[in-house]
Amino acid sequence: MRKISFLLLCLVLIASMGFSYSVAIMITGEIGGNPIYEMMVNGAKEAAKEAGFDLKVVEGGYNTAKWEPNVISLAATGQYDLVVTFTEGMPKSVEKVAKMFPNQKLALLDGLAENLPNIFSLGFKDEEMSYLAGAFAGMVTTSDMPGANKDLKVGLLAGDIYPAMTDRMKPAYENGAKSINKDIELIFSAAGSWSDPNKGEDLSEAQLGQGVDIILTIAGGTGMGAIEAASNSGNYIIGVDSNYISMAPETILACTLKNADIAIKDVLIRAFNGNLPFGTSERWGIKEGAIGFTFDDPNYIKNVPEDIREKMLGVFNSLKDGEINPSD
Amino acid sequence: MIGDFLHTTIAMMTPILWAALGGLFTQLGGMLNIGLEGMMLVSAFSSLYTAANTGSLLLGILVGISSSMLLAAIMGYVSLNLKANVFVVGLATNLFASGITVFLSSNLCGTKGTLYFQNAPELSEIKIPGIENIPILGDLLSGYDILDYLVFLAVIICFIIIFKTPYGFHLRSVGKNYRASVSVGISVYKQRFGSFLISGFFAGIGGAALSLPIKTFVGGMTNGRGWIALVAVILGRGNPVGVLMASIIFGAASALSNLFQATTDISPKLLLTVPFLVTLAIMIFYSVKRKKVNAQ
Amino acid sequence: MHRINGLIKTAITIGIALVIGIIAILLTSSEPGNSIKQFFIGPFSNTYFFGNMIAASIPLMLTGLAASLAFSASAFNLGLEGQLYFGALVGTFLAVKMSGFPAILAIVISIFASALAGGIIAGISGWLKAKWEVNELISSLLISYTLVYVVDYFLEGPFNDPEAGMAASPYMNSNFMLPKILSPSDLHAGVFIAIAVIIFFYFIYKKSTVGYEMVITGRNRKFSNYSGIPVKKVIILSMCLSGSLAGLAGIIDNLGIYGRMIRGYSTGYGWNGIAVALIARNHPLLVIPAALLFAFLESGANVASLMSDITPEVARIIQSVIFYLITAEGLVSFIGKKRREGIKT
Amino acid sequence: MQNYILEMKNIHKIYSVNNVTALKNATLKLEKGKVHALVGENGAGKTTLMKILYGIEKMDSGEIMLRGKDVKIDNAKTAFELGIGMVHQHFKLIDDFNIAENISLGIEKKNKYGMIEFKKIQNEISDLSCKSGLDLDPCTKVGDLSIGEKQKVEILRTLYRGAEIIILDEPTSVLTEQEIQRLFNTIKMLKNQGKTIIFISHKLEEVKKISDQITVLRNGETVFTGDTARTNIEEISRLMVGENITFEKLKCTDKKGENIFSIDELYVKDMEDQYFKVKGISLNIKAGEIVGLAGVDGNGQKELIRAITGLSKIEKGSVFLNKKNISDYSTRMRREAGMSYIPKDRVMEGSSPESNILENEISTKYFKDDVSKNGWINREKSLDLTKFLIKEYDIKTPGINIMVGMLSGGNIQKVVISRELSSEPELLIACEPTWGLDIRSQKFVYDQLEKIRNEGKSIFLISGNLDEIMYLSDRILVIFDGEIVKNFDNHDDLTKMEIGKYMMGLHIEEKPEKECDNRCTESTD
Repeated sequence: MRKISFLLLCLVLIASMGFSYSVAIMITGEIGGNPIYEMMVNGAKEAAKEAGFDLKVVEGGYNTAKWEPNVISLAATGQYDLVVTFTEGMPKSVEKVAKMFPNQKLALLDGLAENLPNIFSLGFKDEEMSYLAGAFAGMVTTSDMPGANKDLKVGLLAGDIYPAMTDRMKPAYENGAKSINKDIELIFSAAGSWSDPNKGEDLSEAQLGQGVDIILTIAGGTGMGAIEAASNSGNYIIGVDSNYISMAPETILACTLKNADIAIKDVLIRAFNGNLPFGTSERWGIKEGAIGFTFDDPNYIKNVPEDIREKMLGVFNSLKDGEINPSD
Repeated sequence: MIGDFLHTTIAMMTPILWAALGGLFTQLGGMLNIGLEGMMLVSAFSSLYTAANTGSLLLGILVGISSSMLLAAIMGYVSLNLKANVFVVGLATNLFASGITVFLSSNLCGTKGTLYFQNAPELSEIKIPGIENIPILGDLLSGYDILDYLVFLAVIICFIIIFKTPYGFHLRSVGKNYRASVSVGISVYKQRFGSFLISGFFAGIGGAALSLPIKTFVGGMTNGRGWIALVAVILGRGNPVGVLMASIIFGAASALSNLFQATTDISPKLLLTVPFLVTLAIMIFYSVKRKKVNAQ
Repeated sequence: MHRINGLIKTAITIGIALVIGIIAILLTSSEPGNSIKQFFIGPFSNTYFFGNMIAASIPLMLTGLAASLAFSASAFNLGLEGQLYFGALVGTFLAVKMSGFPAILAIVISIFASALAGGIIAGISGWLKAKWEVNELISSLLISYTLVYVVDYFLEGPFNDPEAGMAASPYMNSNFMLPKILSPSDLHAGVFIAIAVIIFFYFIYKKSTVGYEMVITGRNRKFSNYSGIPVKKVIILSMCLSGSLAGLAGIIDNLGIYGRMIRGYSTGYGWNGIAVALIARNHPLLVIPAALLFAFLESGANVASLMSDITPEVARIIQSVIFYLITAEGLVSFIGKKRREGIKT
Repeated sequence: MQNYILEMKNIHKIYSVNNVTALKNATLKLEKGKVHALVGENGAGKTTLMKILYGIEKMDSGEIMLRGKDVKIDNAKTAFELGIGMVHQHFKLIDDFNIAENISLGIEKKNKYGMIEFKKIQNEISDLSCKSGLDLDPCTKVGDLSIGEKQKVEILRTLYRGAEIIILDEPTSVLTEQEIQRLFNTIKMLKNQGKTIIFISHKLEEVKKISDQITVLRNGETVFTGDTARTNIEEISRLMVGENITFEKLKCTDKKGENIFSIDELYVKDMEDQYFKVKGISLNIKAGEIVGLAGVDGNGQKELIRAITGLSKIEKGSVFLNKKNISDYSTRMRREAGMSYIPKDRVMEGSSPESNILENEISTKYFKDDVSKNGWINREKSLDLTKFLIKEYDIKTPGINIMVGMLSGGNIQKVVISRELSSEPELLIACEPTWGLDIRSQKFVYDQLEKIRNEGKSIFLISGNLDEIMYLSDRILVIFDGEIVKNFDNHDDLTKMEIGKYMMGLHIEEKPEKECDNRCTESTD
């Protein structure tokens, strides 16, 4: 009974809304310490500016368990035409909310939900990103670049351990590296925190001490320490998500890009225009322009030997055309 | 490998040791300083921000120390003058620090995210000529930044302050038996407030030692180091040398855990428990031994 | 008379702390009116937020009681966080594995297993203290840190639900969930369990021989020894009870709200429980209002960040300002003194 | 007009906490170089008056004149700058610090770098300790000292701080006969050096012996001041309490029964578990017998009692109660077997000051059927018991819910004794049962002990007060260096000096006077 009256209240609220379109974004975490969310928010802001809709950004905090109630709360207000949230941990929550509030439109990015009529979801092909990084790492560690050594070891520094990391990103990175030389060994470390650069530095130093010469950092703020460690020892880093080579051009050789800003902007504009296909999901990778690589970066061109750059372009195109399956 | 291990141990422990030296003073005055974490965090931000904008490391460190001491003074004022529970005030300090640093970061630097100041002056590593190339010893003694070296001097200075100067003497007396201290005209308030300020001073350097060498600030980057410092304080039993030993134990265990991450297939998560388990084991070992020695 | 005076004093102190919190909002918000409204009235504005607030207070009541129980026997249990988290893992694991069991049985077993697990963990610190004089404050803290990682390990690997997409356990049978109150909010029947437990322990504390032993030992250990009270057993027991309550606090959210265990869901329950106990001045019954106050501040911050321009960091600043002053016994007399001085000059 | 070094006139003080008038019109006038006794019952206001003089308490009205000048003393620091030093009844010493550190705390000598010169301080203190006859090694940790030695440290501290007026708050209440003799020598020496001494006591014989002048306080009022030589004990005693109280030596009874309690070759180590403090003690106590244990503090009494009561481990030997070997029993089991114990420290060990009277009264029997059932304490039964004990033992309290710490010393002791006796023990161990009590309370304790002895119970009395031991005991054992060195029957012609000889170990060999050399042998830290 209460439930029904509550929903009625929501309906009344929706009915009383003005005409302006409004979107709420519930960030699964905090903007601080997570560059991908910063990109997402920027993309959303651009879309809001171009299309002219209201945008509300809510930071869900680091307590994973509080994210779902936040989405429910946003839906319950009935003030928003679309509620957006992120990550592969949220499909169940989004589905639950969609069932609780059948009139609330929901979008999930960076994760795939069941195709309920009021959900649109968009996932990224993270494995393509990791595979690219793995292939690049393999080429560097087998090269005669000044920071590369004879040990066939590449590193991966993760902020924490989560299914997408263990199930897709880590294996794809390893596959990428092994596609260059199957004897390449992966050394994996996890800091247990996305915001502890000092721990990142110590872990990276331990990896470098074991003969690793290039590290992929998927570790948020923690990864900053890896850059410092690698630059002190003259070794290399691969960045993820956005291009921050300029931070340490000698050390960060390349970044794999996840154009989350483009994706969210596209989704929001489509939703505003009324042509976002709710009830479906999409999966974006290199082909869709969501995954990229810093081929054009002048420092990349300057610091990475031409043969590696050419080979990388080949790998990139093969992935794009589906000739390579990064997952095996 | 041994060299790397020793080097990491020292580099790892110094920020903790700085903060622990701070916590030692409040402990001697009879109070548990839960706010070390917050003091470190505030200083990590303010020292780096200042250093990056003025180009002066010294100024950065000084501002870091000042901000941490300001927080310590608030803690002292609220707990001593307003008689609030020092534990709750400590938790408030940590909460405040985690909020204010991100708030300032977003207002001053336009981002709540990772702050990296490429052009900030670097707290660079000092290579000691001659020693630098000796195996193991070179790793152990050379190649740290100035704050790493200074912390050992600080241990000695703290030792002198605590055991040789009237201030330390009075502070210890307050911690042991404040009624007796009052009866000879010692002000408990002044001693304790002073210990908060000193606490802030050292925790401030600890915070700067986190952010300056990597020119990076991330919200919450202290990640529990203030708590570990507190553990070191209690294990150190009121003596800076004891605090040093406790910090070394923790540093070595952490270095070991990092090494295992790079050399074994054991789950990284389980390896993260190594520093805590080792510290616990050593603590139990000493307690048992103490009891056994007494029993003989 | 003294007690009533104390309560009024506490109420005034909390009032002042809240006013200063409002000032903090005025300084940081661009729409202060709305922010203040959302922060302080938001949790009461509809049954959903209200229910969530009460739901958030449930584990705090239990951890607050856990902390106050240990403190009153002068055993410093700083490991609530780990005891709670580990207890929850054990209880959730059993609940998931007992899928075919009758609901009542499964719930009871799962609750008892959690309490037992938390109790054993805390009991280790108590035992180390009694046997070897190992500082229980540090040992419980270190064990707690260790357990958090160990539990995370299980949630990421051996006890992970591959479909969850995050570090979380599989769901338990939905029949095992405690009945909801004020749906769709999180509020569940666990609130009655928590209050019943608090009242039960209040009686234990006030009326039982065990409670008497703990109180007397907490006040004067030498006297207890002299009187023949088994002090070592009391210390171990009080740590055990404290840990069991933490374990109970851990499982109650999983049975009441999530239906599974999510990594990090309990972050801060342990520390906040200690704060709750201190605000309640270790009185078992006062733990209830103290936990509600705490939950109010948490959900106020949450509502404000949903409904106004208060961001998480600003919410933390406001909360911290209130925490600074919430136990400030000298605040009332300080203000009073200032006023008297003002009249004089 | 006479020339006084110090005058306290018309001092008024009301404690706001409980609205008790502590002092009204109290007056005290001191002449330089004299020993001035301040006497009165417990609660007469002696300590309050002295706290006001020492700046720890504030007076409501009145004036203090030092050397003819008005002074305002609002903290201890001012007091000591004015040359007033106080030796508190409860010592204000830090156990973890050594003697030199305790004495110099707050007035450290610094070198030009601001460092404390502990070496110099130690030398000064050992010089001073030789000069003043208070021989102490400045490097000893205070926690390791006996009570008598701690008191010396306190006196030495006032001297080191240059005190001209020294307040001794009930200094003899904690000392043995020999130690009292030494204290009196010290006092005389200080007097000869021109110091003015305020000697607080309620033991009139001592007052008569040591003081030049006397002031009597009753209920916060000065009722008499005059030269000691012109007074007599009876008169002062009447002024103090309004009636005569005297003690007579207990008559031995013939109703001695069987051995109730015996110890066989007992060995016990010290608290740090390092060396033996009790070295093969055997003794037995019959039903209806009071056995007194005399000895200088620190000769193993503490360890013996702790081992008997189950608070410390027995290394070797056995303890029997009612023919049962109770050596392995816990404290509770021993109490169950019929043992009761009045400890020396009634505030920290014998009671829980933060708990109310009821909670204190039931601490040894809360688990018994008298007050609880199935683990739940029966409020009514325990209330009845407490009310009964309050009445029976005449405990003066505003109510049952009063914290025991708020009661006077004598009433706290009554709480302890009532609890211990109400369990109807076969054996009562009584340690310094009248420590710091006034005459009236002392009399009460003696009456209680006599009563239960006459009921056929055994009492083991441990006291540093030889008078007490001689008043009460049927037999007197002397402990020296962890051994029982003598067993006296308490004849009428037994003298204190005779017992004292054994207490000091002089029966073994005549030791030469110890030479005064207290230079530190080890450094601090």
